[in-house]
This record gives sequence, C-alpha cells and structure tokens, in this order.
Amino acid sequence: MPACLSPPRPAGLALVNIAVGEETPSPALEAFGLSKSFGPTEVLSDISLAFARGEVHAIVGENGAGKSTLMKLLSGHLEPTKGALSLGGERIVLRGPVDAERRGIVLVHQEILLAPHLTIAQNMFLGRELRRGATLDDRAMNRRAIEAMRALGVEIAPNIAVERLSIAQRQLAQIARALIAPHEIVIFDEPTASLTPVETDALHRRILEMKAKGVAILYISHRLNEVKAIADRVTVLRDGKWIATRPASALEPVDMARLMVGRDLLNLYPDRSPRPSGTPVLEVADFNAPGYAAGASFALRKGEILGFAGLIGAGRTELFEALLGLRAGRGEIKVGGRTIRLHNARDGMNAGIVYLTEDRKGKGLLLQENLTVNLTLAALDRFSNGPLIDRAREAKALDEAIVDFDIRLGDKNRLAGELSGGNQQKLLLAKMMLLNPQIVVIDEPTRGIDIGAKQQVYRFIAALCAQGKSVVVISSEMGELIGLCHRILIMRAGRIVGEVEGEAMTEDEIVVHATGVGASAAAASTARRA
Amino acid sequence: QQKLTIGVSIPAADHGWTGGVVFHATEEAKALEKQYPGLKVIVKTSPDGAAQANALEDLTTQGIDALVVLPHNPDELTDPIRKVKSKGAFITVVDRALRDRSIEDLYVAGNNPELGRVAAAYVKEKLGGKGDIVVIRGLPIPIDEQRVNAFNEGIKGSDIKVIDSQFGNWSRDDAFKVMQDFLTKHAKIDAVWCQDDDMAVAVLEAIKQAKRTDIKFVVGGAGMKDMVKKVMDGDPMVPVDVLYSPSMVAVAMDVTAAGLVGHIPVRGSYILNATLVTKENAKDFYFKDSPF
Amino acid sequence: MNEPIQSVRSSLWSRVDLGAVAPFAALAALLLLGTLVSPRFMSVDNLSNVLTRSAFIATIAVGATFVITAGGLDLSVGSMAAFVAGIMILFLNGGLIENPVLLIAFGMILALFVGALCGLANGLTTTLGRIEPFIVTLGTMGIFRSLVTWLAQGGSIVIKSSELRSAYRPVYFGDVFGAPIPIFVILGVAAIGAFILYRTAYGRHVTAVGSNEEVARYSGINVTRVRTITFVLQGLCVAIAVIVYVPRLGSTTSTTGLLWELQAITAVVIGGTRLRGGVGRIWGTIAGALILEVIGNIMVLSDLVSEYLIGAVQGAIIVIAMLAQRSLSRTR
Amino acid sequence: MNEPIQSVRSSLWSRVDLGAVAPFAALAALLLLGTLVSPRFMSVDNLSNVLTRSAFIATIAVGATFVITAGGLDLSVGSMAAFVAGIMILFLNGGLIENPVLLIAFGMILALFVGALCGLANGLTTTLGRIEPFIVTLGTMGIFRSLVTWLAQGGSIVIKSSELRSAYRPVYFGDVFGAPIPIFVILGVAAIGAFILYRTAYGRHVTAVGSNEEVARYSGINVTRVRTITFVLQGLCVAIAVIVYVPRLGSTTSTTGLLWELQAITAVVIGGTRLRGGVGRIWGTIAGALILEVIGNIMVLSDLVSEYLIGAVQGAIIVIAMLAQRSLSRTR
Ligand SMILES: Nc1ncnc2c1ncn2[C@@H]1O[C@H](COP(=O)(O)OP(=O)(O)OP(=O)(O)O)[C@@H](O)[C@H]1O
Ligand SMILES: Nc1ncnc2c1ncn2[C@@H]1O[C@H](COP(=O)(O)OP(=O)(O)OP(=O)(O)O)[C@@H](O)[C@H]1O
Ligand SMILES: [Mg+2]
Ligand SMILES: [Mg+2]
Repeated sequence: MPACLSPPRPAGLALVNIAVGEETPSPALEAFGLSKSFGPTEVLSDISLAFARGEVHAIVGENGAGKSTLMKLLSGHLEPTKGALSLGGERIVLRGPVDAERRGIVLVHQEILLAPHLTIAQNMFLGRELRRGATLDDRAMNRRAIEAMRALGVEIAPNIAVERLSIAQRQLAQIARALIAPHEIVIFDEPTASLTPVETDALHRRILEMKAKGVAILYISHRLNEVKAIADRVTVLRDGKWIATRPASALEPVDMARLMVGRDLLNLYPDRSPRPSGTPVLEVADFNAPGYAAGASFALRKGEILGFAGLIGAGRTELFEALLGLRAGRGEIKVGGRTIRLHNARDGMNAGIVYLTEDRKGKGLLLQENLTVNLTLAALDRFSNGPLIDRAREAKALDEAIVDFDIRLGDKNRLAGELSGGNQQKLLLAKMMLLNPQIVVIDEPTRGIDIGAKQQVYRFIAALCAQGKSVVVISSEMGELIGLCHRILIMRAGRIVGEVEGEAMTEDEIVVHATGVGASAAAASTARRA
Repeated sequence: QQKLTIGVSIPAADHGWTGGVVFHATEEAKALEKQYPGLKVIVKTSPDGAAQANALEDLTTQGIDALVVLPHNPDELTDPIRKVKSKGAFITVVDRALRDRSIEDLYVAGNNPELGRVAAAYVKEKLGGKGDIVVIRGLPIPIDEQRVNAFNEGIKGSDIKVIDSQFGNWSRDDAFKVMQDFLTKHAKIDAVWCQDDDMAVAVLEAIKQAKRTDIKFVVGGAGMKDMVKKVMDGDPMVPVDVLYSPSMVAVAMDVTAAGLVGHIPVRGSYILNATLVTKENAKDFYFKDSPF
Repeated sequence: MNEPIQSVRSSLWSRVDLGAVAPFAALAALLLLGTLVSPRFMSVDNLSNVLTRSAFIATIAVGATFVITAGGLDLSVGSMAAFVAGIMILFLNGGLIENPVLLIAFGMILALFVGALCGLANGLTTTLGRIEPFIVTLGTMGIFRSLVTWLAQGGSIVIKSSELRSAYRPVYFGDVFGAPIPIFVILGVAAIGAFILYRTAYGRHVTAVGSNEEVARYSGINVTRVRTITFVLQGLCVAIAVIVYVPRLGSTTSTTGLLWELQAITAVVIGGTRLRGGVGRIWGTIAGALILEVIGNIMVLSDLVSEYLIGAVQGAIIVIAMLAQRSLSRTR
Repeated sequence: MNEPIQSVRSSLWSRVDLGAVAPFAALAALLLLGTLVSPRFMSVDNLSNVLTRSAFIATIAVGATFVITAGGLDLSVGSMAAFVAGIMILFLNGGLIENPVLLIAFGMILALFVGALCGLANGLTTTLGRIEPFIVTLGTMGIFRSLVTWLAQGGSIVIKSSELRSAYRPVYFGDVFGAPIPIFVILGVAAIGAFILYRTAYGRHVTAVGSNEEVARYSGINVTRVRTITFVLQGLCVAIAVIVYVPRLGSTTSTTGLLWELQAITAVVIGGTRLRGGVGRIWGTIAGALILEVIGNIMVLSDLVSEYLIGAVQGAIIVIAMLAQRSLSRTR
C-alpha cells in the first residue's frame, strides 16, 4: 500500500509501471512525466499514466487537484511544460484540439463550450459540417443530432438555439457533440455534474457500449459511487501529483475519498436535525412561471431543509428564478406571513431570500474580475462608507471567506475564471452568504465540487438550519437530497407531483414521482431509446 | 389662375454659409408665394451629394415646373440635374456651374475664382507686394480648389509667400486649432487668408489669445454680418471682407419666379461680383436680421 | 417529458419568425405612412427611384452584415467607396483600352480587386494585429479619405470621356423588363449573401465566430481567416456599390460616401442583426436599407416638417421603428 | 506552496500595470516624435495649447468611459454638445439676470441640467426601450443636431453682449498659477471620474454590468438604473465640456461638435477601455485624448506631409500606436 502512494519514477520511454495485478491491456494513450505550470505555479507535476482500449479509467481528486488540466494536456487544449505523450505506441505532439480530434482523442469539457446563438445541431457539427455539394446539409445534421441526443436518452428539437437550453441540456448537447466525431479515446470531464440519475444511467450505458467497441474512456467525476460503478481503474490525484492507480474493484468510495483528501472522511452528511414544525417562513401558493412551471404551492418552515428533485427540464430552476423575480412569473408569495412581490434579485435580498444560480459561469461570477470584486458584488453596501468602498474591509472579507469556505487558490489576486470549478462554486456560496439571508435557495449546490468540499457545503447548510435559517436545495444528485433534507418535493414537467419525507425518502420513490412511471419502467424506456 | 411649382434644392445647413443659404431660400420662398398667388415653392435641403441626387428625383416625382439648385458638387450632380431637365423643368443653377453648361437655363453665381483673386489683390496691395502669409482652406472640394488656385495665381509675381496652408474644413473649431499651431510654428506671419468668415472668427480668437502683434490683418470671405460689422467699425484686424453672399440663392429664386410666372425672358448668366467690402461700402452689405 | 419540449419548440418558432419579420413590418408601416402623406408616394416611378437609390447602402450593408455577424465592425466603408471609385475613374480616364465596353468591364474588375484589397488590409490589421476593428477601420477611414483627396488634389475625379459616360450610364439608369438594373444588383448581392451566410460552412463559421470565438477556435475554425474574409467580402460589396454608383454621378470627391458607414451599420442593426455578433440577417439588412431610404423619401415628399428639423424627424422615426420592432418581438 | 503564490502575484501585477501604462507609453513616444519633428513642439505655449484644447474631448471621453464600460455607446455626444451650447448661449442672450457673473453661473447650471436631461433621454430609451444604444444615440444625434440648426436658423448662435463675453472668456483663456483653467477642468473631471469608477459601489456596478449583465442582475444590481446613470454622467460631462467650450469662440454653429463622438470613442479605446464593456480606464482615456490632440498638433507643426495626406498619416499613427500598445502588453 505505501508503495502505491508514492508516485512512479519517471520511466522515460520504458513501460510505465502500473500497480495493477492483472494483465495490462495494450495502452492506447500514454503520458510520460507530464507537468504543467501557469506562470511560475506548477499545477501538475510529473504525471505518468497509461490508458487502455476498452477500459474506463476514472480520475478523481479534490477541486483544483489538476484533473481538468491533465485532460486538457491529453487532448491538445494545453501544451505541457514538461513531458510527452504517445498514442498507440508512437510519440506524438498535439498541435491543438483539432489535431487531437483528428487522432481520435475527444474531450467533453467540464465547462460548457457551445456557441450560444447557434442551434444544437449547428453546434454539434461546428467545424465539421455535413455538406451536399457546396451547401450545408442541415436536414442530415438535424437528423443526426436527434439521433445523437436520443442515444443519450434525450428527446429535444435540434433547432433550438443553445442560449435557450438549460445547463443540463447544454451538458448533454456537449456530450453528444463530442461523440459524433470519430473517436478512439474519449475524455469526459465531469459529464454528469448537472445530470439526474436517469440521464446519468443513459450516459453510462452509452459509455459501456463504447467500451465494448474498444474505445479508451477517461472519466472524471466527483460522484464516487458513480466512479465505483462505471470505472475499471481509478487514478487519484492530489495537489497536482499522482497518488495512486488501482482497479476499481479494489477501491470503495470511502477509500477513494481518503486517498483524495489524504485523511479519513467520516460521515459525508451531517446529522439531521429533527424536522422543524414551527411556522412557515415562506409560503407559495399557485405560482406559475409561464412556459416552465405551473400551479406550484409549498411551504418552507423555519430551520427546514427542503429538497427539490426532478429530471432535467422539470422546471425547478425556472420556478425559483420566477419566484425570486428573475424571470416572469405570478402567484402568491408570503414571507413570514406577509404577502410580498419580488421584481428583481434585490427585492428578494431585502426580504431575506437569496438564490444561488446553477449557472455559475453565466450568471454567478464575473470571470474576468478578481475574487474580491466577485465576493462583495451583491453586498457592496455593507462594504461602503457612504459612497466609498472600504477596500480594507473587503480584503478582510475575502480572507475570511477563503477560510470559512475552504477556497483553494494559488493566489488571492487570481481572476475568478482561473479558479477550478469547485472553488468557483465555493466563491459563489461565500458571495451570497455575505447577504446574511434568512432563506437560501441553492440550485445544484455541489455541482462539480469534490467530496471534501461537499462535506463542507453540507455542514454549512446544516449550520444555517441550526441558526434558524431555512434552505431550499435543488439538486440532481438524489443522494445528497436524501442525506441532507428534511423533506423532498418532486417536480415533473413544471408541476410539483410528489412529496416524500422520512423513511420514504429513497431513490426509487423519488424516481417514480419524477418520471411518472415505476423506476424499472423508466430505466427500461431509456434503454429502449438508447 | 394657373398652378406652378418651383423646387429648390440646396445643401443642408452644415456650416455658416450654407446656413445663410437655407435662411435666404426659406425666407424667399415665403415671399414669393405671397407675391405670386398660385405659385408653390418647395425648398429641400440635403446633407450630401448622393442625398441631393435623391432629393432631385423626389422633387421631380412631386412635379415641378422649375428647379433652383445649388449643387453640393456640380460634377456629381450634372447627370441627376440633366434628368430633371429631361422632364421639362426650367433649370436654374446657383453658385456652382455644372460640367455640361447646356443643361442650365439660368445661372446665378458668386464668383469663386474672383473671390480668390480679389483677396489676393488686396493682400498684395496692403502688404506692399512683400510678406509671409498663411492660408486656411475650406474642405477639399472643387470650390475651395478654385478659390485657392485663383488666389495663388493672384499673388504670383509678387514677393508674397504662402508659408503654410492647411484645411480648416470651414469649421470654427478646426480653424482655431490650425491657427494656434501656425502661430506656434511661424515666428512671423504678416497676414492670414482664410476665405470664409466662420473661420476668420476663430483665427482672430487664436491671434488674440497668443497676443501676437506681427499679424497685420485677416481676410475672410462670404460677408457674414459680424465680420461686415467689424469692417464697418474699422477693426484694424479686419479691414475688408470679400463678398460671397448666400443671398444669391434668393436672387436666383426671384429671377426664376419672374421668368416662370411673368414670362419674362430670364435665360443667361448672372454673376454676382465678389465685391470687396470696405469701411466705406460696408453698410450696404450689413443685414442685421440675417442669421449669417 | 415530451409536452414541454414541444411547447418550447412551437413558441420558439413563432418567436424566431417574428424577429425576422419585424423589419419588414416596420417597412410596411412606413410604406403606409408614405401613402397617407403623399399621393405620389406609391407611384411606380417613385418606388423604383427609392429602390434604385437604396442600392448603394443595401449592397454595402450586406457586406457589413458579414463583418458584424462575425463580431467585427467596419467604419471605413464610406471612404473606401470614394477611394475605389477614384481609382476606377482614373483607370477609365487612362483609356488603356479602346473599346469602351471592354474598358468599363476592366474598370469593374479593377474596382472589385481594389475593394477586396482594401478589405483585406482592414481584415489583416484587425485579426493579425489584434486591434479593435473600431480603431483599425477608423484609421483606414482617414487613410482612404485622404488618399481620395490627394488623388483629386482637393477637387473631384470625373469621367472625362462623354462617350464612356454614356456607355456606362445604363448600369445605373437602365432597366430590364421595366425594373431598374440596381434592383437586380441588390437582389443578386442579397441572394448570394444569404446563400453564403445560411447555406455554406463558411457562413456557419462566421456566425459561430461572432457568437463565441473560443468555441469556434476549439471547433477547429480558423478564426483569423473567417474574420479576415468577412472584411474582404465587405470590400467586394463596397466595390459592387461603387460600380453602380459611378455611372450615377460620374465622379467622386473627397466627400463621396461620407457617413455611409453609419447608414450601413444602421441598416444592418435595424434589420435584426446583432451588433455584438452571432446573429446575422441578410434580408433584414435589405429591409433596413429600404427603411432608411423610404424615411428620407417621405421627408422630401411631404411638406410637414421644417427644413431644419428633418434630421430630428428622421432620427425619431428610426428610434420609433426600433421600438415598434422590439415590442412586436417581445409579445412573442 | 507559498513561493509560487508570491511570484504569480508579481507577474499578474506587472501585466495589469503594463496594460494601464501602455497609452502613456504611446503618448510619451509621440511627445518624443514631436520634439524631433519641430523645435517649437516642446515649448510651454504649444504644450499648453494642446492640453487646453484637448479639454473638450477629454472631458466628454471621461463620460464615454462610463457608458462604454457599462457596455453602452453614445454617438450623440457631439451634437449634444452643440445643442447644450446653443441653449446656454440663448439663455445668456436672454439676459434675465443683470449681474454677468451670476448670469454665467446660472447659464452653467442650466447647461449641466440640459446635458443631464439629454443623457437621461438617451439612457431611458436604450434601457427601458431595450434598443441598441448605437441606434438610439444615432437617432438622438440627428435630433440634437437638427434642433441646433433650427435654433440657429441655419446660422450660428453667438453671445451678443461683449461685456458678457469678456466676463466669460477667462474660463477658457484664463490661467491659475500659470496653467490654463481647462487643464484643471480635465484633471478635476478625470479625478472625480476615477473616484466614482474605482472607489464607489456605483463604479463597481458599472464594471459588473458591462462585464456580464446577467451576473449583475442575479447579484441584485439594478442594471437599468446603472446603465441609465452612465448616460446621465455622459450628459453631464458633455455639459462641462460645453461650459469650457462656449467662452472660446463665444458661439455655436450647426457644425460644432461634428465627429466629436468618434474622437471621444477613439480616445476611450486607445486608453485601454474595452469597447465591449467590463474594463474601464479613466486615466487611460485622458492619455488617449491627449494622443489624438498631439498627433494633430505634430501634423500641423511639421512640414513632412502634404495637407491632402494629413488624414492618412493621422489614421496610420493611431493604428500604429495601438499596434505598439498591443505588442507591449502582450510581452507582459
Ligand atoms: N488558466 C489558468 N491560469 C492559472 N491557473 C490555472 C489556470 N487553469 C487552472 N489553473 C489552476 O490550476 C489548478 C488545477 O485546476 P484544474 O481545473 O485542473 O482542477 P480540477 O482538478 O479540474 O478541479 P475541479 O474539480 O474543481 O474541476 C487550480 O489551482 C487552478 O486554479
Ligand atoms: N432559456 C430557455 N429558453 C427556453 N426554454 C428553456 C430555457 N431554459 C430552459 N428551458 C426549458 O425549460 C424547461 C425547464 O428547464 P430546466 O431544464 O432548467 O429545468 P430544471 O428542473 O431546473 O432542470 P435542471 O436544473 O436539472 O436542468 C425545459 O423544458 C427546458 O427545455
Ligand atoms: Mg476540473
Ligand atoms: Mg436547473
């Protein structure tokens, strides 16, 4: 065991040692001593790994461990500072992502990279359009886009502009886009971060099909159960260094977590406080978000954690955006028994409700600004003396946020866009908590954040409740809803269709409500479509 | 009573002089309509040559019996005006002669080359045939070229030297800057010719600011009322002005109307002199109510 | 899960259509206004005049649609037009070729060549030099304008031979089946533009580059080339406009094409193209150019407004047209 | 992990600094060029002339920095200046107040009020009407310009009383401790502008709105209000420019302020502000305005270039300055 924890010696051209007992399949892609520095900061050091055909190789690690960076090196999006690659036994130098794609290496980015004004089909075939003579063959592209999406278990019109899609739909479109290219090595960087179990299942089935065809698959996820289920081998990174590579069969999620964070992680979810029975702080009656959600009625009690479950497109995000005045909606909202109207985010903040968006890049953070600016943006009046911003107080707030939320960064003057995904999420949390809200609506609170950070976020949510605040958690990860919430409402096609509580909070029960059919039937129907 | 229509197409008021043109044209239109019942006068302004060609087409569409046109650029507008003529309208060209002179029935103009010549003659005489002067030009279009060429022709043979020349675009602000820089650049300037009173205002201001005494006088042009007033009051910096009155458009309209309604034979050329306005005759050219 | 998708799709369709239809609706409203204001407005002569003269701006604006869709901007088109026209006329005056028709044909080819070259210069400076297209084309605007002034030595450049002039005249004044030739030019340029933008891979790439440059780059699109070519297309469109323009006025001066850039951009934006790139509408642009021309025409035909205030009314109408368009597309 | 932190910070700092320093470097290079080209260039008189007359564009451009940083654009500033000046002079000519100093003071207040109002009109039309600022301000540009022409009846609007003129003259021509008053105006406006943009919550919001409107909205920022106020600030800056402008020539005409909008935007962009919003640099803008004025000054002082080609050289210098700046900030 201790031998495995130390990184392998850089072996030059020699066959890289991997501590796997069984016979090693012939490597499709190999990395030799890869290092990457941004400026003087080395974020990845001396990584040597081999990826085999017909194998799902998972990479796990904390936020900022360097997973995405490694994947970008393997797919030509970044050039390594040191080290080399070989493909099918031959040394290669990747000259950009296009070159990599030509060699059969495709990357599904962690971040959504689609042109917002183009349609799904147009994005999928961007740069490799199908033509008939000189003209584009849009009919064929649309058809194949539908097929590609269907293979992932989604039905969606291919001629909708991407800017009109939800994050999850964009994620699926992006996966489909990668998979229509001819591929031998497919890298998934957190493909399921915004997917619900049903879509995740469909994706996994698709991955198994590819695996059967001899494709090498690299898979990054913070959902360790998922990793356990799908991966053949698991590599763990920490602080840019290789920690271990083991067969998945020999590694339980707990072990992965321990290797990732370097210590034992006990109890992912905090102890649940007893279900509060006090007066409701938020009552919503017959609320509509035209086009997305209708007839929503529910109440949130003081100190309660209320979950919202549902499939992609169920309308959870839109319901709450409308409630908070961020998009059109109507219906009755009572806060603390008083009927109020919220016209914009500020109204909500003044009433003590904040909403943390699921789209942290598009709606949550100013990627081109530094951390301080982002942190204090929503609560700037608390950092001002008259009109003047108190920079010293801002700096202090940043220091506190970095500690409180365990934001891992190389340097405080970094731009928000340079943080790893999980750390961006923590920054967004910190930003909204500065408003000291009574009611917090968190949309996908742990999207893309590592298990250690998740534990922190859960603790944080529990602590909010303990202080008598109330939290709504919208999540596609049922495990976390079940582990965290007092009560879960389930939405389907824009309506609240079910409520589970206590013992009834099981994945099966939720899926039944969310799909409208029995769990097995739902799985079967996705299977048929795929 | 027969219905007759005169169309008047002139440049938009983009600087002082054209502003004067627009003023005189609109005033004259009212006067003519009062004077001749049944006569309709339509005045249209255009910001540039292409727009003026459009306006001519539109006037033709409306049906006009005579056209009074002060073309932005006569070279450009020759064909469009020819087209109006081919519909049978009486054509009066003002100020800027067309390339094909057979198109016009009546030509009323100030005299651009004459403006340059008169100014040159005055400068030559006043400086005693010797001195360094600077020239501030208008916009790079043919009128400016004619004036400057004639001016240069006029000072030929004397010891008067044009030590610098720049475009001031017939704009006060640009002329101010150019003059400031001239004053920095040249230690001694005897006189300034800037061919336009709008620019002359700015030139005087720049000289005043620099507190320079070497400049003996400034010759502008066009007959702006403030400048004529200065001449009248004997301002030593503005001893003269060279007339190039925007009221020529009114003259043209008047004659055209007389020809059209009164059937007086008016064909031919009417050239208004580029009269030198001096202290003596200034009061004849001072129109208190004109905006220009 | 099927119902919401369906409903999104149908509402999407109706919305897209309205957005594209809006400029035409505005145009129709203006036509109505014109009819009310002047009985002569709806005459064939007047309408054909308006259509014919919109040819310059419409043609240039088609090029601008490409540049803007790709996230660029070209302020130099007006002075480029003057410059190309100057070169063309000087060539015609050179009289290297006896046959006037052949001479004119070569003159046209030269114009296209010079236009493309000017566009290329703009394009390469912005893309390779990585300078804001606003600044680059503001610079070249000054450069082209100065070059014309210099070529004309402050005066104007005129086609000297009257034989040549009359041989060339029909390109603007002539008609085919009763419709003026410039109308065919507009239709031709727009049709080709629409074909390129909507039906070819290049057009798709133009939109992608304007929508998200980084995504385009990751998709293997040569962003530099795509952007540069939009400027070349713009140059070609300017040249085509010049080819139609020269026979109309037979000359060019340093004031030719002044403010055409603003008109072209306005036509593009009124037509529904996104000023920040990513959405381009060729036919909307044509409608936009017509709207501008019709407004001017109505102003001249009507006697409602004092001469001094025409600019104000035109400005107000443009803003109102956009407002109407917005409210139209917002009601879905 | 401490050492890398330090070094990253220092490289970041140097990058930021170079970006901000670049326009000043370009300005310095131009000053050097000027010194080489003409011995008189570096004279106190000349430099103070250049500084003084850059006051208008610099002041207006400070306002434009706000508008552009928030993701807007204002094309109407030039004609707004003419309009505000017209109103102000008409008020002064009205002579409602005996005391000339008091009259002028009230005239200034009126100018500020009218400027703010014009800006408000621009702002509300773009934000509430949700129309591209490009189109709105193109419209109001025509409207203001027309109104001036109408007020002046095509001519010029002149301060009639010579007593008033001489009372007002010092505001442009006067000096304090040997430095012309307009220089203090530039410094004052820039300092206030920089204070607002960098040190106040409102300034932070302006940047946020221009950087990503959605993020700003989700952060509870009233995007409409922030944007509208940038236009009002722009109007106030225009009014301040007018207050300095009017005493210079004591008049306004329909050509006053022509093309100032392009100059102001150019100054802003040269100064390092991002044309698409999100990054604003007030001091860079001032450097940009000076660069423009210095280029013009060098052109006239030197005898290198034919008067016909001055525009070309100016255009080229601007592009080259930007190129130099880019390569400077790319090498970090
Ligand atoms: N362009 C960049 N410039 C500077 N630093 C960067 C850049 N991109 C990434 N980093 C830094 O490199 C480190 C690794 O980032 P990376 O995105 O690879 O993490 P990750 O393991 O994918 O994390 P997550 O799980 O949060 O996605 C982080 O500290 C991040 O801040
Ligand atoms: N910008 C948009 N324009 C039009 N329709 C949209 C847009 N965004 C989402 N939709 C549609 O709205 C519905 C609900 O959106 P969404 O998928 O965000 O719901 P959700 O329950 O929040 O799901 P999740 O957050 O898990 O993705 C879907 O039918 C989707 O197609
Ligand atoms: Mg990552
Ligand atoms: Mg959602």
